[in-house]
Amino acid sequence: MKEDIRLLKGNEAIAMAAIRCGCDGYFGYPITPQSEIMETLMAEQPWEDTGMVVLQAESEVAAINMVYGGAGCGKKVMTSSSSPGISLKQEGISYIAGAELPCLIVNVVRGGPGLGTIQPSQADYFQAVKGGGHGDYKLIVLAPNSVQEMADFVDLGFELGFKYRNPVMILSDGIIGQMMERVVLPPQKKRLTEAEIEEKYLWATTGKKNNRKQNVITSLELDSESMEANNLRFQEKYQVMQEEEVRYEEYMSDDADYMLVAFGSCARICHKAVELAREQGIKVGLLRPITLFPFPKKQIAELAENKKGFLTVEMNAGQMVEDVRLAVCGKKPVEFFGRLGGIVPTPDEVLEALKTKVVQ
Amino acid sequence: MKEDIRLLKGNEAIAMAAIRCGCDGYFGYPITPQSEIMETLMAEQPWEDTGMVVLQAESEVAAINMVYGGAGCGKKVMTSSSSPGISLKQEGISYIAGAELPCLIVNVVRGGPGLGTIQPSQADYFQAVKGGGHGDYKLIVLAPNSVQEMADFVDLGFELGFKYRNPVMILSDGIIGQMMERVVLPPQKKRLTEAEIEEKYLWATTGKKNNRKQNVITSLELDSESMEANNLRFQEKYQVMQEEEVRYEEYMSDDADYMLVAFGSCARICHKAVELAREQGIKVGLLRPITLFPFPKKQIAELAENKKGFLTVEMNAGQMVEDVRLAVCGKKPVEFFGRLGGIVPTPDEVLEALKTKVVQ
Amino acid sequence: MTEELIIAGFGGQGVLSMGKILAYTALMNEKHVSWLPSYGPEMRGGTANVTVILSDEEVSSPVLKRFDTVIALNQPSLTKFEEEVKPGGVLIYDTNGIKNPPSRTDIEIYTIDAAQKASEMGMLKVFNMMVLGAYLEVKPILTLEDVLAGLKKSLPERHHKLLPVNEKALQMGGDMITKL
Amino acid sequence: MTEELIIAGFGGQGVLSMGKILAYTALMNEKHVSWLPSYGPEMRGGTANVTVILSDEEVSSPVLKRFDTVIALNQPSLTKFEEEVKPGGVLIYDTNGIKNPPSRTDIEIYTIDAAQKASEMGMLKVFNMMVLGAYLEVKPILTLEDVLAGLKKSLPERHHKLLPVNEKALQMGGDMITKL
Amino acid sequence: MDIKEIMKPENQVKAKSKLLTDVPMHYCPGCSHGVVHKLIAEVIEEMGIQENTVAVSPVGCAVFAYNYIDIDWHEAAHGRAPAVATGIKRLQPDKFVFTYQGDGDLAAIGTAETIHACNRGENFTIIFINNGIYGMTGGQMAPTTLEGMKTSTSPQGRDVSMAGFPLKIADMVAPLDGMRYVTRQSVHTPTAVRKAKKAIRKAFENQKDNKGGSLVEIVSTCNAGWKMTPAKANEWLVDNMFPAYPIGDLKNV
Amino acid sequence: MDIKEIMKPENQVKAKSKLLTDVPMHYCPGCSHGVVHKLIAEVIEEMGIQENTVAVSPVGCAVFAYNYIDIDWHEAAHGRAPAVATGIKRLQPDKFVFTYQGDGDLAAIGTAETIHACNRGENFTIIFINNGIYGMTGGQMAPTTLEGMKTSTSPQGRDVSMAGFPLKIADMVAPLDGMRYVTRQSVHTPTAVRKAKKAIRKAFENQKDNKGGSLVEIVSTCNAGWKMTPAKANEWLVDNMFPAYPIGDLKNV
Amino acid sequence: MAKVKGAVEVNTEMCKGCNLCVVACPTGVLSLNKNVNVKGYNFSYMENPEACIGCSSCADVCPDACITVYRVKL
Amino acid sequence: MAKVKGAVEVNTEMCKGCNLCVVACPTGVLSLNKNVNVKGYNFSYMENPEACIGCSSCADVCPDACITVYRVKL
Ligand SMILES: Cc1ncc(C[n+]2csc(CCOP(=O)(O)OP(=O)(O)O)c2C)c(N)n1
Ligand SMILES: Cc1ncc(C[n+]2csc(CCOP(=O)(O)OP(=O)(O)O)c2C)c(N)n1
Ligand code: SF4
Ligand code: SF4
Ligand code: SF4
Ligand code: SF4
Ligand code: SF4
Ligand code: SF4
Ligand SMILES: [Mg+2]
Ligand SMILES: [Mg+2]
Repeated sequence: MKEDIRLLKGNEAIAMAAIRCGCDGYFGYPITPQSEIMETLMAEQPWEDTGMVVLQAESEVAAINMVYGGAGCGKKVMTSSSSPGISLKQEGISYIAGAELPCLIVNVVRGGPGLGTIQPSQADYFQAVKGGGHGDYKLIVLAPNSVQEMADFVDLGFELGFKYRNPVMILSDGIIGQMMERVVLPPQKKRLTEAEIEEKYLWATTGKKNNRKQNVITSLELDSESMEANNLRFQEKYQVMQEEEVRYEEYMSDDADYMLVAFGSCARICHKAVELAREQGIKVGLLRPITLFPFPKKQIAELAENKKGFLTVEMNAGQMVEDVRLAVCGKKPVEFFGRLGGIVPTPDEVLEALKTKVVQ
Repeated sequence: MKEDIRLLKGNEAIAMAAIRCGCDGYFGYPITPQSEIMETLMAEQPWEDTGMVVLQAESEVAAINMVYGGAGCGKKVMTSSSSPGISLKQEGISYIAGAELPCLIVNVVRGGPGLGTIQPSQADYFQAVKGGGHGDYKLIVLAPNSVQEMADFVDLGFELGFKYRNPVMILSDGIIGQMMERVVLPPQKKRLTEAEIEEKYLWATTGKKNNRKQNVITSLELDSESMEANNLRFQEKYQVMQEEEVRYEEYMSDDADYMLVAFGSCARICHKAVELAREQGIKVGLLRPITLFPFPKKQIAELAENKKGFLTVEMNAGQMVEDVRLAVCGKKPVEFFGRLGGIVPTPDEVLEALKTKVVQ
Repeated sequence: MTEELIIAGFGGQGVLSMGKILAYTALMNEKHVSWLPSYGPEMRGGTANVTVILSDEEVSSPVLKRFDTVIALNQPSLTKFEEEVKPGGVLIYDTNGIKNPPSRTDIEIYTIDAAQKASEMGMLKVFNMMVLGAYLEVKPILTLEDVLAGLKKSLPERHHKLLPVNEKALQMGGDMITKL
Repeated sequence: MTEELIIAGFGGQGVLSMGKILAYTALMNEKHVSWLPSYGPEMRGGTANVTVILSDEEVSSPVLKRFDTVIALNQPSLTKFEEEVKPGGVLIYDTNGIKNPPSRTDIEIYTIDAAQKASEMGMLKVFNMMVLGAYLEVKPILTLEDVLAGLKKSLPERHHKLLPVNEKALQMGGDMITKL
Repeated sequence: MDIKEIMKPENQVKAKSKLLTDVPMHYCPGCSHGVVHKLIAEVIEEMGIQENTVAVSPVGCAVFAYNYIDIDWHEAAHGRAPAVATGIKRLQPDKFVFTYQGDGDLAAIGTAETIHACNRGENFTIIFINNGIYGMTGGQMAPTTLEGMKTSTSPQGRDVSMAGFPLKIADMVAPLDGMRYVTRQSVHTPTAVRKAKKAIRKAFENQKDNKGGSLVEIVSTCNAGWKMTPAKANEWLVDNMFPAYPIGDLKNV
Repeated sequence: MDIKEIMKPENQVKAKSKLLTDVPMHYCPGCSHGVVHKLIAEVIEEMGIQENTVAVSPVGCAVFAYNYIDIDWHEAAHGRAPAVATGIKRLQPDKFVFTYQGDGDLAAIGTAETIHACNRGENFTIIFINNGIYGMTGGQMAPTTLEGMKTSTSPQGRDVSMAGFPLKIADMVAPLDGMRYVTRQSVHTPTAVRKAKKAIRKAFENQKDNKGGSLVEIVSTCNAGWKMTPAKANEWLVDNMFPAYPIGDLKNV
Repeated sequence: MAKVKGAVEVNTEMCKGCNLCVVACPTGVLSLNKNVNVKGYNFSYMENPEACIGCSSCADVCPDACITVYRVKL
Repeated sequence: MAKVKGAVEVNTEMCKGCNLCVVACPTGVLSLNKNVNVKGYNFSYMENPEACIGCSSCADVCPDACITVYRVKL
């Protein structure tokens, strides 16, 4: 079969990939810089074709709760927004995690706090990985660094979501969302039928039939012992993710003295910075966490054994750097370089920071 | 003057203290286990007396935005809720931080995630200190461990809030909110007059007069350079807080070999655990962070020099322990003991954990 | 002196307010106190309990799993809390509706028949004061006078007419208690 | 080969779609590309720019501060981006409305008068194709044929009637460019 | 005739619906919630749609409804049931979907979700228990609390100049084009109960006919929150709630 | 008579309000927002209440309103202006407070805040710019988008069976007891502009008289979002928006 | 004389003694028992069984679905 | 002949050439200029100044408050 190659924005790629991976429903609310996701879906009219539902909700709060509803039925459902809208979804996200439902949430991050700016940022790292909502829960967080990954992580996200019955977040930013690149779109998958859902997802609320027990989607448990048991089960699940689902990419790290650590668009910039540094004879490598949770802590801990130092580069005031420090655990210096408020660091700046902060 | 001694629930103490510290307005929405805050205010009818406004909002989202409005006018305003309701406020909180407004937010934490349980929990630590909302911002987070501190931290919270033009959170839990203890209520302070506000808070939207420039309460800045400058200013402010506002309490730490670290109600339990341990000849002390942000990292780092190990005890799956580990920075083992889902650890359990996990 | 106590019963039995009067009176007598209810979604019925600590020292943990005294006012409470009495501690229970009496032998066990009595005498509203009276008979940490003074201070003036019946209930409770 | 380019002008000048055609054509010719617009709150007017990278290698950073080529279609863009041309790089600008021409001497500077011409000839809609033609004259990374083929593939059938005028514009642009 | 003879299976004219589980309901004695649960179970049983029904109960006293009616359920966040139901119904359009919401839920925090689901004419049923109070959290003021009514957050009685007016949300949504059936019923007498059941049935039938939105408001009591006996609460309901929330159809097209 | 002679200060009959700053507005050419800003500035100037006015502009095209009208402002989160204004007005009851909200803001995400502020009869003014679209974010469908109208999220035209019906929120809030004045105006002709100004003035006067809530809906154009010239947009407004949103008072008591 | 005769069976363990059936019965059949069930409620019972007409009113209003109604045409 | 005479002054740098004043003018005074201002807009100007009656219609509809109106009674 011929590959379906396109030149697409990251946001468009998400929409196209959603249709093709057999997504059942999208519920969203416009906000820059991600409105193209819903706009592309509306233009593509997948309801005519695959039967996918696309609905503009009255708010982000409504959208995430529509997702909760759809997810409980065993459907592949998703929503997308950008920072302020994602903040509004925190209660709903905590419910989805607490009810152990799979779903996909896309955050095309812009600069905050507050209304902030519509320019790109990575300042929602903490919110995504530490839990912006209440209670002890974790999202699986995927950080794409290209339009291709925007497309690929839709399918991956649903796969992981259903595997663990856990919400998955694609943590992107204005750059990846707005830039166009070559992307190979996946072939069209069929949406699951009701019968298939009933067979695969015994917990789905498809109507109590075939003498099964009623299915209840809930995060409520007033008996403290049972509630603790639930929570411990979640924690075990997160532990399994930590062991089995860590994804990351290394670049020129084998012979490196120093390591850059960066995710998403920042990793692209650091990639170039590595090239520049190598031209100047500085032996630096790059570790790009692809899953922000589970975080590649083991890998970083191992690197800490034989590297001289780390520079974490983020488009924020220093968030992932805490996880890097926790992984390095004092063995080597871990420095930070960041730009804020919608400003994107350039490869030269990164190189400069590397030289002044880390290289001895 | 005679002291005004009462037997009050933590929630009631907050309400009484709010009236007495000259709070101008409270906006809230009922949720267990903190509804007594608004109920007490409604019963006390402070509007007849001090003129304080008390309004039951249509939702938590509305309440935090009413707070945003009142705070912009230079008023002492507050809201309170419990976990799910606090999640809903995250967008608003990020706006308040971004617009640099003082206000007081009380979270009487219950167990999550989702609807969870109404029993006490500390699982909103991350949300409170890492930023549950979007963007790089920090709340000043106060963790009371007694009814007296519930009362005291209202005034302290407003003081810090106005000093730094920053939202302040009291991170309490169902135990402290629901328990009754002796509390000495502060004397009644006067609310500020409009003239006083105009003099003290040049930024307040009291109407553009006296030839001053218009005052605009906003977190919006589309120019990236200016937005970065704003963000850097916030970061500096947080740095100053880190240097000047750390509050903590030590108990029997001088000669201790091991340290417990715990906040809020958990610190009460650990206090007893220290007593039990000492009876058994185990030399253990307790560090209780009172400000969770700014976190007493220097103090813990210093303790790390001459203690043998740490046990962080929380009513969650391990959140503050990350900050303890960041402070200890690999110098000594930092272990964790927690109970989840509304279960409160007993002093005996803590002692047991100390013996098995930390004591060599 | 430190007394660690739990009072448990049905929602409508005045468990929480009994604990509160005790705590308040102790507070007035310069003791340190803590009062911690178990709370649930508020609907009528259901069980309720309250942990009260009275002490000359500051109270550290308000949450306990072992008690000096357990007061159980119905069967579920008795069943649940019997095992939480410290060895040598005190268990007081109301006999009304009790089908499985306690079986421990390492503690002091007392019974009262207050529910029955209160219902007979139309004094259901002060049932909890009977129980309090009984408790203070066993553990005279506070005097009945102190309690009455505390009640007087905590009740609004218009309810002071209720003081005599409370006093009576306290006394009756003291007379009613039986050691097993 | 790697070409790092920024195109900047007013919102209505077709800056983004010019970059898109370039990127699309390069993609069809097996190059790696990235196209990154500066975006703002969407309202008519205002300035717009797009960074396009065409390369035989994978594109690492899509965000740049130094460019091989800057195409500036109004005064603010010229002023802002002149300094971001790499030494030895290319600056192309439309002379229409330019009051402060560029002053650098370490770069190659070209002008076109496309805006004026397009307006005169009623070809405002293909103004951006003129500029593209001019650019390809200086940097023949892609042939006009490639661009036309790209256009053809990206335009829906019903718009294919517009291909001739686009071709004309591309050619005119190529003829129009002048080296300073 | 001897009672034993009467009590034979063939003489049975009324019994607990098979869809009601044996779990004792946690409601206060005499609470309207129980009656409405019963009616819903009966309607689903009579329509034979247990296998095709998915329900949504948000937090409120009825948060545990799933323990009592033996169908598939979603427990929803406070106020968001109409959004959750939208997700369910859009993705499973052949299911019968209903929400079961209190007045705090539907008319306060969930106002936007309620109005927009109604405006979109989502083809599901909203059962709206209007008891004029937040039952679950201990009797706070709801948007539907009557003027002068005492609650734990209006201990001096609702002062409309400060707290606003009792919100008649059924009146607000009835004119929306998406709505086909909006009715106000009660369950305080046997006759009322039977009418309420008919209304619920009609709302469910509408779904079958793909008609669009239906909302059945049940003007209810919360005797615990109102601090009255159940019987007294029913009287108070008639005297005070009905004038503000008159019983009857607001729309039926 | 020579033009220079006419253009003397003493002959000036209309000039830019002193409350309008010199900052060029970022709006698209011909946008209704500018006209309404001007009217508000004039009313505040004429009433002499610049020193006592605090305004709230949520995100939407008018998010930068504070750059143009020289009074104290709060920029509010999307949809929350009525809550923000409630905070301001309750704590500074002697100030004139108004919100300036778009249709996406007020009728979608902010539905609950709008309805409850109106229901409480908050004594401030809501200026509601109904242009049937989300202008700021690039022309997506709003709750007030007309049936069949094309937007970037309804590229085939609004399909009411999927997206619901144009929401007439002024009609919804007018019956609320808290509301004293609800009116629908436009600014597409000089006469309309003058009427709209009177309406705004009345709404502000109501605050002085402590009357309660006022809402002035301005049925507006968004020529950029509608993809028309400004003049054409005005025509389209008359032909299409007015039938759905008829001009006139809905309530004035 | 009535042409129908009825009887009801109350699930005494589920009954919460709310008294609504007692109020609803048109013929005064029901009453609350002086004894309580395990949950402590004074459950409902037929005090005047002969008056029962099997009209189901009691069952209709019972919130806890405790009442089963039987009726025979005489 | 008109009893009033008017004139308008357009702030050409603020004008965005939206044309609304041109449409609103009852006497056809205004027109968009062929030249553009610094922002690239064809600003409005009095093409037929003598027809102006100073009615302010143009100023009323101008979104950018660019128009100052003068009027004299003759
Ligand atoms: C976000 C959030 N806010 C508040 C609550 C607390 N809460 C639970 S139910 C409820 C209101 C219950 O009232 P209503 O909806 O009228 O139902 P009822 O109990 O009266 O049947 C509230 C405020 C919550 N669970 N979640
Ligand atoms: C929570 C949140 N959601 C979404 C947005 C994005 N957003 C900004 S303005 C807007 C709608 C603008 O439309 P409207 O209120 O009608 O105002 P207009 O621009 O048409 O004047 C949206 C969706 C946001 N800033 N915040
Ligand atoms: S509190 Fe009210 S609504 Fe809730 S169960 Fe009790 S009576 Fe029913
Ligand atoms: S997008 Fe529409 S509403 Fe916004 S400024 Fe332009 S014309 Fe006005
Ligand atoms: S069936 Fe009718 S008559 Fe018989 S007990 Fe019930 S209500 Fe009374
Ligand atoms: S109505 Fe039901 S619960 Fe109430 S008393 Fe009668 S049988 Fe018992
Ligand atoms: S004042 Fe009247 S006549 Fe003169 S230009 Fe303006 S609209 Fe025309
Ligand atoms: S209405 Fe104003 S902005 Fe528009 S053309 Fe006329 S003067 Fe210019
Ligand atoms: Mg209710
Ligand atoms: Mg709009």
